[in-house]
Amino acid sequence: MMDVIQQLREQAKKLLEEKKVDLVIGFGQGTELARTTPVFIDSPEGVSKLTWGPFCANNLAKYLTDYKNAPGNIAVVVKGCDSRSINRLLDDNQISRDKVVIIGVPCSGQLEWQKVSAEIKPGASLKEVVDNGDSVSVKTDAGDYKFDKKDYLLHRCLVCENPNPVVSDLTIGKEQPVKNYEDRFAEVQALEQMSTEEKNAYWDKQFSRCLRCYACRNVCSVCTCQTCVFDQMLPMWVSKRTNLSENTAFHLTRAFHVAGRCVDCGECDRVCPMDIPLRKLNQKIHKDLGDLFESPTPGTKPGLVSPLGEFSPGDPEEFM
Amino acid sequence: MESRVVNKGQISELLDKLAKDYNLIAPIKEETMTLFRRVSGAQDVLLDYNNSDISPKGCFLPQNEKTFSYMYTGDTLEINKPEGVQKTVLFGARPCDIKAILTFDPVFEGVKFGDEYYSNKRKSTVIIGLSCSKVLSTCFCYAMGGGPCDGTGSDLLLTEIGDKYYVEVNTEKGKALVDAYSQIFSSQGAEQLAKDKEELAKKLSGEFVRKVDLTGVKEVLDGNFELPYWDGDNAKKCIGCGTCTYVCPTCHCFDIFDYPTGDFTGDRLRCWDSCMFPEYTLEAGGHNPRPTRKERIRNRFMHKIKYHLDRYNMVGCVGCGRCVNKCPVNIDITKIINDLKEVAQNV
Amino acid sequence: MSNPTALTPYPATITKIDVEASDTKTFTVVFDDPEIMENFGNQPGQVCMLSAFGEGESTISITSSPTRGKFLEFCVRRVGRLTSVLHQMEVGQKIGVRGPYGNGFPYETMKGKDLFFVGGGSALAPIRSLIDYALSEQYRSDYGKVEILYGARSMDDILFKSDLAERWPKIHNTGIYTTIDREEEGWKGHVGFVPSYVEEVAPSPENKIAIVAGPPIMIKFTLPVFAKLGFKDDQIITTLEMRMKCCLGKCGRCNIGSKFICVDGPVFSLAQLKQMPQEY
Amino acid sequence: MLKRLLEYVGFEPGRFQARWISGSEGAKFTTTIKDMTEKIKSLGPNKKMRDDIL
Repeated sequence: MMDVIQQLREQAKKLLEEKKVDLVIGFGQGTELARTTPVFIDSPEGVSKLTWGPFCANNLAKYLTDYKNAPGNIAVVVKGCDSRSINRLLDDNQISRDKVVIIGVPCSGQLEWQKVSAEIKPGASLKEVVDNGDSVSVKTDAGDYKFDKKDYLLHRCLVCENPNPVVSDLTIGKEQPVKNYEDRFAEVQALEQMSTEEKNAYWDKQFSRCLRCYACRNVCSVCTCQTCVFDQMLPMWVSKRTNLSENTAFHLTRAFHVAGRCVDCGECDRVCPMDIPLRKLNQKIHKDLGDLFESPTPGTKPGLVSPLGEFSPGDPEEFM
Repeated sequence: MESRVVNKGQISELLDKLAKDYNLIAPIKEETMTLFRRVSGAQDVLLDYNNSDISPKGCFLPQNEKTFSYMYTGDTLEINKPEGVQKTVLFGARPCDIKAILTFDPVFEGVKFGDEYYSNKRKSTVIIGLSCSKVLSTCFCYAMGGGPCDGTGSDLLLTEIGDKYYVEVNTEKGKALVDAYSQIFSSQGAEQLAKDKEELAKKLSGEFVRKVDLTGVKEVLDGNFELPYWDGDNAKKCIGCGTCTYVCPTCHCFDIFDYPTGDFTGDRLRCWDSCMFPEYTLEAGGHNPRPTRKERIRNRFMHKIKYHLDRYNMVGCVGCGRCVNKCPVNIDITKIINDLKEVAQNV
Repeated sequence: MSNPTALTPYPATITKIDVEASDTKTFTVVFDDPEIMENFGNQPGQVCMLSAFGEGESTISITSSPTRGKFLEFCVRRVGRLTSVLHQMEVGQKIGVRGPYGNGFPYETMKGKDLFFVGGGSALAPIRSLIDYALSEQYRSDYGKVEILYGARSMDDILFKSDLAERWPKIHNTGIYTTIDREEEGWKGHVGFVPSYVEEVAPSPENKIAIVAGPPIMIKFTLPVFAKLGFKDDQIITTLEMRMKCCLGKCGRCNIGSKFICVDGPVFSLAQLKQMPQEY
Repeated sequence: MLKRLLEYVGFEPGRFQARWISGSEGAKFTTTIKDMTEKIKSLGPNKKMRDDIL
């Protein structure tokens, strides 16, 4: 992992020195040992802030739209899942390809930092992180720890489709093996099997917890509306009241609004402070897109048109 | 100050009794979350938890609160305020969250304008605190004038020691409660436990790993509103969600709006609001005094470490660490405080 | 009697509606309970929260002076949701009013001085309460010369036309200067922006207080003019506007630094404003 | 897609229906509406997204 970090810094430095880009968005060490934070580097001296490892959960492609109208070029560090966002943003004309330098880093899965953090002695400082394939070793000044991936990986990483970036200008690090997960939609299928009453009870419980902090919406890389319907005050479509019906309306609208565009990066699911399993909504849509339209996960290839955005004579026509 | 002892075995009995006599709010597990909810007895109550995901501030300032209902037919207008409040016990609140309620008091029970909705709840609620048994890596209450075993603001403070709870009676309200359940609260062995508690408090206070020191930070901010620091990474990485404000035990901002329930009837509600949302300060005419994330972040942190101090002589942060833990992009108030101290050296 | 602790408004009835301009109306409002009306105790420069049931509340300044009688006047420009609903209301309909809130103008310390009012656009509304207070029979002798310089975008946008043209000029020792931004057919008065008109009129700072209210851009260019004329910071008073929800210093949004506009303001002297962050 | 999503979160199957009816298909419109009303009536009142009054 150290050599990846080294190369990342070198490449970023080169890009900045040669003025190919004005800003590099990458991961930097966070305020917890097992946590990173987005960093924005605008000078070659700043590249030492860059890091890489199994705690780089954020999808940094999110930030590209912030710089849509800014002068200058931007380099961004992306994992496989994040790179799908780039394809989507390009297809939606949200960013222009010639202004972005994509630094792709193959990824062998991201760990849930809270889980890891709970096990490590508070205040310990990080020495090294080593990927052993099925596990990750975290070496600190207060001892070494080993984390089995199957227990510590973020949910979304357990069924990762694209460990390697699907679009990039330069790739840093070893290509990761691609696995085919047969049971990618196991959780969705389990929910589908439930009776209406059970489904109702399950989702009511989830939605009633919602605080309406809108972290799921704000973190979403394909949520690119200038003013969201949920923020609009004139007219006020949805009230600020947090109750079951307004919350349900919010979550269904959010999920359906990104249907066909959601790249399944799982960020909404990760950031929810109330642990609402948002990905189960998005994945249901992905599953149906596959079943009904044989459509792959959005963003996996450039130029993929959403089946919900175009008509084809072969489309299922249940409503005729 | 008086003190009592409760055997661990009797805690369930106490909770069952409290649930019968009061509206009992206590920490429970809901799936992966630890939340304060109304409970019907001891069975669901968590006695051993680290920190709840959401603070119990909702006991006093619910996320949704009806201030009145109206009926306006065009000719007649009727306004009805909700009925009185229930006697409530807030059980198992951590010292930091109780301290946060103290930061609400001057806001809602201010000299100029009170707030009957808040005051009524505050008056009719007995707060039973629960000392922490563990210090988390995100905790920094010590730096905000609190401590893992600090009973300030609680009516009773329970501290777990061995197979007993040491009970500090901090107010008349607390005294009335222990007297009402005198068969559960005994005085036997309280002296020894008092010493044990001191020991525990000392031990825990040595376990904090986050180095935070507020000294001098307000003084820097006093004369320096426009610091280039606020243009930095925090403003760039913030995604503008309201997580930090909703999980914060001292954030109390709210919105007021009408929620029609029929053609002529409706409720006026107040709901939590967040200064991180752009609409929060957006005026009807289109002007927004805090138009970008930079101004909004600055306002939030200035509010915590300066404005609340200026106004009420209290820091607006209790060091619970929730925002540090829950922020999707790791914006960290302790880092901001430390950064500002560094900035101070160069101003 | 006013009950400022509650978030509950008092029922009040609209008794009169004056159309000031295409987007502005003045509503005369009387509380349903005469006792509340009697003891409301509003002072010039204070504000109220007006409710249209089903739509919510909005902060509106009281444009009438308490010296004019037992009623409240609110001059409302149609800009947002609540104000649009108010504009559709008719005489006899009921709204909710709570208040009065805010510090109001320091009319006591202004006694014995000349007053120079500058208003731009709809911001004549908040200062009109003080103009009428100082020009009232009761208190006229407490104040020296009262001058009002008012600027509007066009003839149609001029508010309180009869006050400006008839009522105020008739009162002893007053001066009225009205201007519109651009030439217009039928307009015989001054044409030009407020700051340059102030410079032209050139009030002397001696024993005078300037009360300035208007859109931020107007204030920004007017304040230096007063400074040039020799006015000191504590001789210049202004009134601010921000989005508010509770008006009780609790809901959080109307702060400028540690000050809340709703309880510490909306009236500030330039000297006070200079001590505060420039975030409004 | 929406129909599937709604059923997935616990709306009763059939509570949401979509039909493509052209402006000239008056008869289809009548029968569809009749069918829909029948179906909705047989499902009874909606239980989803009902709130307790605060």
